[in-house]
Amino acid sequence: MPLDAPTLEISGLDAGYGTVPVLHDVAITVERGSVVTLIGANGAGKSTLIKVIGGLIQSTAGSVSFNGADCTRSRPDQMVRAGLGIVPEGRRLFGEMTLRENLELGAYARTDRQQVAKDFDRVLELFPELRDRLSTHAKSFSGGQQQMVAIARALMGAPKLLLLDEPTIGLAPVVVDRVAALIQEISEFGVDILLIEQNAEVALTIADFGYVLENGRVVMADNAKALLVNPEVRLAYLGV
Amino acid sequence: MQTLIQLGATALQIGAVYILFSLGLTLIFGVMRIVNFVHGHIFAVAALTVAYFLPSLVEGGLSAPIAYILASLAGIVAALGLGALIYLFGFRYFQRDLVGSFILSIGLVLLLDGVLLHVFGGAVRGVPEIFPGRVSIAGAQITVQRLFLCAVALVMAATLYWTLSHTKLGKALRAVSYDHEAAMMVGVPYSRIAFLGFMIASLLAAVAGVLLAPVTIVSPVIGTDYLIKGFIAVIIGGLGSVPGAILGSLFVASIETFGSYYLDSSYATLAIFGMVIIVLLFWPKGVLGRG
Amino acid sequence: MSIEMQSLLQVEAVSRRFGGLVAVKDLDLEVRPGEIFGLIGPNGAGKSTTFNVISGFLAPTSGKVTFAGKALPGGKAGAASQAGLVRTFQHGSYVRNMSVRDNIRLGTLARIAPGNRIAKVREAADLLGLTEMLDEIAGNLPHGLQRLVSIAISIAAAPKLLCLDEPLTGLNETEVTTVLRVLNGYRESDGRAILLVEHNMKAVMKICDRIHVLHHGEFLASGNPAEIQNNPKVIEAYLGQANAS
Amino acid sequence: EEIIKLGLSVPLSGAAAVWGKGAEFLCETAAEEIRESGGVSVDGETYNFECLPYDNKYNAAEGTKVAQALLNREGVKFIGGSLGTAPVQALQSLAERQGVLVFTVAWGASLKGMDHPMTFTQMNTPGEILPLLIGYIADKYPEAKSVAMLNPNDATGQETEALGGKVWQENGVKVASSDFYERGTTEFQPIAARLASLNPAIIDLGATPPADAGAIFKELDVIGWSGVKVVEVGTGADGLKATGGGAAEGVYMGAGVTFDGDNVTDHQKAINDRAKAEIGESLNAVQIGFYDSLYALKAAMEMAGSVDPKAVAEVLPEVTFQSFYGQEVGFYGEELYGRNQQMRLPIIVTQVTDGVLVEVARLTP
Amino acid sequence: MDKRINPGLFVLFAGGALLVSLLLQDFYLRSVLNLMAISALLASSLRFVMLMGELNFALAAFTGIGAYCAGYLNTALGVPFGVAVLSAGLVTALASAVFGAITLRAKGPYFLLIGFAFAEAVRVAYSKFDALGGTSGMIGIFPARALDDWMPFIVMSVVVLLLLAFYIAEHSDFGRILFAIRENEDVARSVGINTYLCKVVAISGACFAAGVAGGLHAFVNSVISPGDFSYLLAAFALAYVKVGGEDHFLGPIVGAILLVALSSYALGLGGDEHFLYGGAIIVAVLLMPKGVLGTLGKLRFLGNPFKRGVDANVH
Ligand SMILES: Nc1ncnc2c1ncn2[C@@H]1O[C@H](COP(=O)(O)OP(=O)(O)OP(=O)(O)O)[C@@H](O)[C@H]1O
Ligand SMILES: Nc1ncnc2c1ncn2[C@@H]1O[C@H](COP(=O)(O)OP(=O)(O)OP(=O)(O)O)[C@@H](O)[C@H]1O
Ligand SMILES: CC(C)C[C@H](N)C(=O)O
Ligand SMILES: [Mg+2]
Ligand SMILES: [Mg+2]
Repeated sequence: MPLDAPTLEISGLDAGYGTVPVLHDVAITVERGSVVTLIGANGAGKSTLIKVIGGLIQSTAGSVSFNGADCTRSRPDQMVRAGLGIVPEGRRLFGEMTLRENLELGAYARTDRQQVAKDFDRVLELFPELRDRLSTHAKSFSGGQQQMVAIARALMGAPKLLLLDEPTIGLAPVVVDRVAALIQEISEFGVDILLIEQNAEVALTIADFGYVLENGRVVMADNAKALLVNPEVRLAYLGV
Repeated sequence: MQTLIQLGATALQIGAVYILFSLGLTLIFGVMRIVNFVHGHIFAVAALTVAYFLPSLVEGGLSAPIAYILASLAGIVAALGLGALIYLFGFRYFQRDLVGSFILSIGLVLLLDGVLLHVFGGAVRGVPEIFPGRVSIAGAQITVQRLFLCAVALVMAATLYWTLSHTKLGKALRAVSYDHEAAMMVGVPYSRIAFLGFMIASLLAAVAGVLLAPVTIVSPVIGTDYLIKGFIAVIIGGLGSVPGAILGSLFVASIETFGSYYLDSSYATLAIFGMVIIVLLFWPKGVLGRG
Repeated sequence: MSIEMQSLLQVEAVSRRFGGLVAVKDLDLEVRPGEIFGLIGPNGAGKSTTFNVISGFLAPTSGKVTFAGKALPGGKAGAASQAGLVRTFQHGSYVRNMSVRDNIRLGTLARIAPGNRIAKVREAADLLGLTEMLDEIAGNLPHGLQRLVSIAISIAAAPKLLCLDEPLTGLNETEVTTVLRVLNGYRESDGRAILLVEHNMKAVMKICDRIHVLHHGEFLASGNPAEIQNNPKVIEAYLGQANAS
Repeated sequence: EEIIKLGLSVPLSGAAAVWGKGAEFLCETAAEEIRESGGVSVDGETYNFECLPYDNKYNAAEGTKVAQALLNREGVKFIGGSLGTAPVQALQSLAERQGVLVFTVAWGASLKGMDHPMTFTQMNTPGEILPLLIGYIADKYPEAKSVAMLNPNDATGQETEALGGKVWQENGVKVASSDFYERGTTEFQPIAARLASLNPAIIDLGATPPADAGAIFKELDVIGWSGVKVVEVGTGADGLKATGGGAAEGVYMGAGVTFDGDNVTDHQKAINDRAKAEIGESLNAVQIGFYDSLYALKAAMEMAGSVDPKAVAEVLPEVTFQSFYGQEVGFYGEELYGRNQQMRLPIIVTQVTDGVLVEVARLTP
Repeated sequence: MDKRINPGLFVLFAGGALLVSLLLQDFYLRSVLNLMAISALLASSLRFVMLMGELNFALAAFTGIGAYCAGYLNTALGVPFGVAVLSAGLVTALASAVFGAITLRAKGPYFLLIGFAFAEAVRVAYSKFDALGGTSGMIGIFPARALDDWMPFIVMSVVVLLLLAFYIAEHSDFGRILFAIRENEDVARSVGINTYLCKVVAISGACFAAGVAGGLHAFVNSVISPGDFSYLLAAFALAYVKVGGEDHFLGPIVGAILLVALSSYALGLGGDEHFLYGGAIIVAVLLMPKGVLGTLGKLRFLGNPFKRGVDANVH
């Protein structure tokens, strides 16, 4: 793997649902060691982009390369094996399986058993409210607890790149803070992150770099700090 | 008292047969959310193949057990081949589509009815007892053949249960059944796992077929009765649950046994159907069913 | 306003357990006509469970729920909603493969006379800014708009008490503002009240008249927004230092 | 030459498919023989038969479709044979309105009698078989004084049971129990247990199909019951042996046909061998009816000098013809059914002896 | 509101069908036409329950109950055709309401398989009643002589009328409720709709039609037997729905016409009929997952209530 290649590089991407196009000529790069955020109004196509990267939707044009390897046509499980982790929109837990099983499945593609066991303990430290509930079925958890499980499950895969689609949805304010801190922390440990957040303020504060998506097109790309003070961005997404 | 023991033993033996059959049904439903009416035909192909090859192998000079093992292998291969075929060209496109897969399976049932009749003829085929002799357990007479069948059923049920609940494969199979996209998002190769699940279920049907060939009436329509009883067993127990399949099978077998003895076989059949409705009144998802 | 209408919804000593877990314990609360009542608390505090119990989707293990002066039978969803208590769900509180129009119309079917339904659908859609999208399939809309559809469905039922479970998640600032405006407008007519569960503190503090905080299924605090925001127990358990005012 | 289409309404799929296949085979065999021997000559014209087998799936709805297709689409005037009470009733109801002649092996009481002048029965039915068969067994085993009966829960089983019970009693044998079971049953242990529980001297499986009967005798054997085994209208030993193995030994049957004994002709043997290759089973009385009906028709057409079904039906009770069984036979049944509409076929009592079916008595009514 | 079938078109179809039923003289074709009409009604009944997401395999049982009811009334009590068929519908509706009230707590595969079991049980039960002719079935169910020549027209009229009722129900608020129940029952309950009651009403409505279809079947065939009402009856009805296209009101009708025509043709093939029929079903569902109508597709004027395809091209 070419060491200098960016973790994720997308160019000229078109995608949609059936005959309805959603994304047009999207180009995005996640550099090594960075947290990148994607902001945009409802329906801009953020989740669609995540689905394309994850391989759940096929693009109609353009390319996606992951760690320097082309993976435009890869299936989700192949992407995960290559080091992708996904916290999808809507959580997508295995409702009839226990918390423990959900977390174990998160590590499905891994073979390093000992490290998996350690990671298991670590994610439970992150979300201590889950600790005593290992044999509870995922569907019995409260909305916010399920969101925590989704994040924890993705972390169990020890990804190199983590796609987070609105990870703080439904979380209590204290937990939102915790997740924000977590993102920064794991980023320091070498996990690259592509983050979608409705709360643009939080997102841009955590991120190094940001893209603004409008109607399926990238209309702005800049340092997160710069975007945070950009008047257009402030008006459209920060409500000030 | 003696009668009760004998009837109890009978119920267990018949229950074992239904268990063998319903394990596959419950697995396919568990993994793919498919109500698979073709299961009976996969079973029938295995049994028919055994009955087809066994006589000529024995005539060829092989001893009965060896001939049986060879014929059984042929039966399992044939059944698995059929399973693979109908999965790859059919069910693959209908996962988690209850109605679509169901109608596909009905189409396959009709088609295979015709095919089996042509290939094997409608006549009943005889399969000699492979393990002759009988034993008496607590005063109940049981043939060795049936005892063997019970043992295999037990082992298979236990293995399947353990596989589903304790192995990585088992977890992947279940994950795929709940949300195949999510399963892929954690790295489960969905299409391979689903195929594997279907093949395991076909294997269960095939094993049931070769084991039952020596104790039942081998003809192309053999699958239907087992299919109906098997489905009743799994709905009573709860679709997708291995313990449920066992429970349901024993329940059906008991009603059948005691009903036939104390009433009349034809009323016993009615009683079985009646019981399903009553059970579901209290457990709309079967006794051990899940979501 | 008569005496018994002093409280629209009265929850007395309600508990609900799931096996060994007590999700809601001895909860007392009261929602009065015309108010917006906030129910907040950490994840898993028992807010959605409370919703399920008062709307009859779950039977309480013990306790009593009185709505508009009548005791509600536990575990019967029909009784509460027909009496005018309509709730939304935390997730997917709409019909995916149906047009927005038909979704909203669904809300009118039990409580609105046939002749008034079309007008009612229009009204709800207008309120939430969905008029343009009436013919879209709800499931194809972006997440934020789907939330608005859920709210429109429940508003179209013209409930006396509107119970919203996290209606603002996934909405952007503009949409949040719209919804808050709609909710404010709604409670101002006819003594209708709103029971709101939400983690968006900015919004909760802005719109609620009174707030009740749950923690591990139990009462933690109650009061007006300012009191809650400065309550150290609430800050500790829920708001976090950073969000304290 | 002219072709006379003979409709066949028989099961060609499902559990009873072998019967239908054999019926088709024998109809074609007879048609071919007749063609080779110069056909049917009526009024200087030569006619030949063509068999049109249609699958009635053993139920009335399909029987109706078949009847419609045969009578109204194919324009068939003669039904060469039909099988299954329910579909035959459907066929008969349409055929009678259109003046079509019907041969059938079905033996529902409702199908026979004065009301059905165009219907003829091409096989022995319980009315013929049971008095002779049961009488024979009662004579042979005078000490056997109780019988337990079992029949499939369908028209055939119900008819057999009704008459069987009566005839056993008339012969001084007490009917200890009489049950029904659903066709398609695969597990016979409980049934066997119940039959054996009364410890009867005789177990009579009535109209139980041979394969089921074999399975039941096998389970009876395991339990340890031994006594006289009867399958009143049992039609063949193959199925019996396939499922019963050694337990089939000694079973008496009333509608079985053996092709092993001395008085079997080469002609019969040859046809049976071909049938075995084609359908996998030895021929039985049900199927043989479909051979005999063609010769009966040929004889009647030639006698009437007409191929009009009404005219043929009128002379049919008078004709005699060479049956598959060897004898020259005609029609009788006036005392029992009010008209001579039943083929006078020999009642052959067979028994499984040393693994083969042996004719033990041939009783001609 | 939603797009509807152009009423003119409906009149055209219905009128055409009625005209054909009047003009057709060939006996065989008349019998096929009767069969098509009855099959279309049964398939539409099945589809109506499918609107709320349940597969009603008890359809076979209820058709049988209707047929036996009409048959018994006619042969044993001399009740004339019209009254017998109507009573068949009512009795069946009542029976299905009881059945639905008990079993509709179960869903999806459970409901499907209970229906299956129920159908098989009822089939065994007929054989236990001598008054119903046991397994040989009932014979001699005839309409008055005067009606004989008019049967195809009468059958067609009854079917058209009931189909119209289904159509109106589907496009009413009741239809919306059924659709909501299928997709998200809780939402419907949360706004005060008694979904359980709606389900029971839907199934008894659908089974009223099935009972009438059974009654017509009895009079058209004049002979019925328990074997006529095995689970295969429901399976074939489902095949009509699927082959025609379940998303569309006309789907079951088109499917019934096509498959009944095919099976009438196949009837001449001896036992190989199943080959052709099974093969046709398989090919149809594999190649046309949305049925013939879904594949013909863009028939805009046919309209499509509520649902427009939501196809995400996911793996
Ligand atoms: N399954 C689908 N079928 C058809 N169109 C869809 C589907 N899912 C989403 N869309 C459409 O694609 C567009 C982009 O949706 P997407 O979910 O990617 O937006 P988003 O930016 O993630 O919005 P949000 O912030 O609300 O989550 C929207 O216009 C939406 O209507
Ligand atoms: N069906 C159930 N079985 C077992 N436990 C349950 C069930 N439903 C809820 N719980 C538990 O009850 C507690 C309360 O859940 P509830 O959904 O009411 O929380 P909440 O306050 O709505 O949280 P959130 O803000 O995350 O939505 C949680 O711990 C949850 O795991
Ligand atoms: C030989 C028989 C079992 C056939 C049966 N009599 C019938 O109904 O056609
Ligand atoms: Mg999104
Ligand atoms: Mg909640």
